[in-house]
Amino acid sequence: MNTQTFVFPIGPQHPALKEPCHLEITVSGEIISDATIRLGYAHRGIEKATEGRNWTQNLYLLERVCGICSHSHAMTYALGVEALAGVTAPPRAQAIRTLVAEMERIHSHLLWLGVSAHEAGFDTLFMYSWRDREIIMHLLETVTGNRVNYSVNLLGGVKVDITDAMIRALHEGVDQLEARTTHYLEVVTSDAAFLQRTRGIGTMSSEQAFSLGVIGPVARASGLARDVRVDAPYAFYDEFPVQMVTEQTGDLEARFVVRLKELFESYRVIRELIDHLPAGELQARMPRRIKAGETISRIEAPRGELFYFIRSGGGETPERIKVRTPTLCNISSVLVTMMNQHLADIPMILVGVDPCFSCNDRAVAVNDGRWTWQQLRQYGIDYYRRKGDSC
Amino acid sequence: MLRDIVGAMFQKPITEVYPFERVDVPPALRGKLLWTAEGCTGCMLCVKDCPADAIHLITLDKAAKRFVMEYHVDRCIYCGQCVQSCRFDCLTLQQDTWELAAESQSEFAVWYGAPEDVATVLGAAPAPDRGEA
Amino acid sequence: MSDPNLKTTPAAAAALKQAASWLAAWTSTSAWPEANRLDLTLRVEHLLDAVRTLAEQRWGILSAITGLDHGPESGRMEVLYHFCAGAAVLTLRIDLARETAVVPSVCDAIPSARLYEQELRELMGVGVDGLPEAGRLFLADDWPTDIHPLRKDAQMPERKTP
Amino acid sequence: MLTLLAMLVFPGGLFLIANSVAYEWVDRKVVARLQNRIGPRWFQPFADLLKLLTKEEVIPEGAHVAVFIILPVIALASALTAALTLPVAGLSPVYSYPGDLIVTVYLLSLLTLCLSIAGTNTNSQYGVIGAMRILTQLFAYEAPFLLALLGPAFLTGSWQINEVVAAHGGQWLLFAQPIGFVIAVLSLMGKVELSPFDAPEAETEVVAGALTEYSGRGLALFLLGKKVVLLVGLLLIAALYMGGIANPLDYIVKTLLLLLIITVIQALLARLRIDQTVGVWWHYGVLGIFIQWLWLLVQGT
Repeated sequence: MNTQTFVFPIGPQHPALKEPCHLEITVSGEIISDATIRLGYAHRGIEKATEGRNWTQNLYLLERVCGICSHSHAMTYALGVEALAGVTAPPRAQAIRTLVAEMERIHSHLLWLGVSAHEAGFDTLFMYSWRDREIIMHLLETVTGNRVNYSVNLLGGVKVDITDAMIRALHEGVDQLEARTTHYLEVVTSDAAFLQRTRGIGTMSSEQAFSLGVIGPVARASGLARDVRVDAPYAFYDEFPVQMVTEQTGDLEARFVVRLKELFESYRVIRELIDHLPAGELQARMPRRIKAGETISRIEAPRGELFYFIRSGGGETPERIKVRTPTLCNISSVLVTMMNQHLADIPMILVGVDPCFSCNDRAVAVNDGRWTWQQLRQYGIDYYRRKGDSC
Repeated sequence: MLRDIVGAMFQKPITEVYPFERVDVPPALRGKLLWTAEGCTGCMLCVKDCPADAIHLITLDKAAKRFVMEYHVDRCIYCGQCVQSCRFDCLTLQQDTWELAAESQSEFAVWYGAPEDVATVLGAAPAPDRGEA
Repeated sequence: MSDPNLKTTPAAAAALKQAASWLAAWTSTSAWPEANRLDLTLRVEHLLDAVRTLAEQRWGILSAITGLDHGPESGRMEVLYHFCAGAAVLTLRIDLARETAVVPSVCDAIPSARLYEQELRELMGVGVDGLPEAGRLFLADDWPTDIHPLRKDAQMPERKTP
Repeated sequence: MLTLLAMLVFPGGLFLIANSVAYEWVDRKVVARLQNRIGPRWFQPFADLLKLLTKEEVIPEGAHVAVFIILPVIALASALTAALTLPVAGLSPVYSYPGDLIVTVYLLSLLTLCLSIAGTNTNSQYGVIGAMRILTQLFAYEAPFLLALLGPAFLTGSWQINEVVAAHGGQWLLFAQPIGFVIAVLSLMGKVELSPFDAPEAETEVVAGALTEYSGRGLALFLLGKKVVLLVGLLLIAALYMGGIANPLDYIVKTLLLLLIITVIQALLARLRIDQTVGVWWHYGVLGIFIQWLWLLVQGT
């Protein structure tokens, strides 16, 4: 292989990326020697937009920060606003929130399994894991009425109730999923061809993981015990505690194993929750104006700790909402673990942290103006002409 | 993986061939919004809380309870907040009406209310896309 | 000094008190706003010392940096450094004048702060001393350099329609 | 006149094209079924091809225009030419001559060379990396492929395909020379870049590899060329290792059987990194073929 280096662009549009980001990777032959990242392609101005909407509307706006962990965002926000207002949602509502959060984790981890199998060119595993993800998607639709953006939360409670028919469906679905997850865990730890692409690739030692400040399953795969569900139980996790799953090796295989083993915890928690669902109200009364104050709300989203800082000035709209998503913590670790790896491993390493760029970028589309097709086309032509001139 | 592959040869494909075969939708599904004038007091809570600016309530005569609701199917995000906000059960997201694609934007504007009231409103405001109620 | 009404766990309270004792020399005021939370207000020149101490003692992780604009009338803004260790959340509050808001970069002590600081600089318009200018991270390349969207008085540029 | 017809329409030319497109459908359908999906309807590959042919062809700036246009034509033409020496559809070869086995193998490799030149010509990083990988992979499988195909010929003392086939008299050589057969099939997969040897066009890394900048007609011809190479390769292996091809039924059954094997391997394995591909070939492939040849030499003497 030659030693000539050149810069290899990945993104903003690239088949390996399901969402836009831009990586510039310097390679010598097939080995990576440098990498930079540019985010912001999915920046929608959400943090700013929250300041112009009332507390209720923001619930739905923030739910749309991310399509996969939508419930996590809405739940973090709802818990935060309830803390500010001094309202506690009734136990049944908290239990249902926790239930949907765990279902969302299953959905997210299975989705990730498929995507990362696809990045490794293992399309059969991709198809199968997504086939089985349909089970949980169906259950989510049964429980909440939607496949994504479930809008389960209300300020002060939840909208949906769990019926006996749903409990039966959940039991059945979770049993199926558990059997399949056992199988996938076996595949990712024993399939020789796949292990060549995961074992010892993108390794992050626990020391590195600490200094890079990674969180969530990535941190746990490197032996760092960080899980908000365990550290600071919220919603119903103090009643139904989860066991933290950690691995020591810190390579891609460990990230597979951690995420899949977490699924078993989710199945267990879901079963316990639906068997011991507390009876009672679904919503506590919320004031329209939230009294002035500041709060921090943290939960464990599928990708790691989700951090909300909410400040109220006492009015109908928030004064400041700061969203720090898990991807922002984890993404910089990609650039470090990528060094001296093969070009072919970039997609796997990148996807290994389960990046979610729309989570990451959030916040600026302000003026509402519709563009016609002709205008868009003309804009594109002009843009590239300008670009061509400057080159 | 071999087990899966061999098994799949004897399995029906999992793909749903919508629209040729339809699967049942769950009872909790939230579809197109329906507004019934009965009971509406014009408190506007639904309009205030709508995160997508999808509904407008046009008051013709508050005392006589004559309202017209302008609903934008394309803006609606089917979150169900308006249904929760309404204290008089005037709003429902219909479980059975969810195939809402249309070929032009004008078809997405839906007017609810007594026919003569809707006619009044439409006559008064011919522009299809009004900024506010 | 902890409020007895707040349900702070003993472990978190101990961790927070420990951190507070390390930073006592630089702290101007402290408050326990919520369960498991401690806010320490510092002067900007002591920020680096405080962050370095926390990093050296490996007290939790820097979870987020929040910029808080109190509006043009008050002329003040705050930068909050949130450290999380288990259930405990320690917030270092830095009070700044709005027009001359500059904080030192904490990247030397905590390398992962780079993205947070870049976000703070781009969206809040708080200068970060010592952070290399490395292009835009979040905003578009043709976004005006003097508009920081998260400031309360930010005027959004007109969308260019061809 | 008849020969010309045979070359252009049946059994060469058009028939080959239609046949290879149909085989692509079989491949896609079977993979889909193995993955518990429905898969495309029968006309989908034809529709894809027609659509591509009607699309605008964009020539990137900085590329050599003539080379850019001519390469796909050469690739497809060489693949079609390779079929002339083979018993397509169970009929006797259109044009057979001593040493045609070697010529056929090299005509099949022309596609690979065209691809790599096309990749470097387009000035795109993806294309260049793709081309580099194609060539690296070529060096990995080409020698074992040639040796695996020469195995059956070696014992007969002739390098003319139909003589070799006739000399074995319908004997299934894949039982006598299993290693050679396996290596021939795997190298064919490497040649047409099928998973797990699809590193040169791994979409999650290098988009479409050498073909990234190709569109419209050029892309259609290249893709068609790959399909034809796959078909010709299947035919060649079936003729040499599976007891020759005597009639149309033989042709269909034997090539489809081979295609099925390839499809299952494709569905079963994750993509190998390019260094792993090379490693696998030089560790196991070359070693295997040497053992096979050693055995042949012992048998021959």
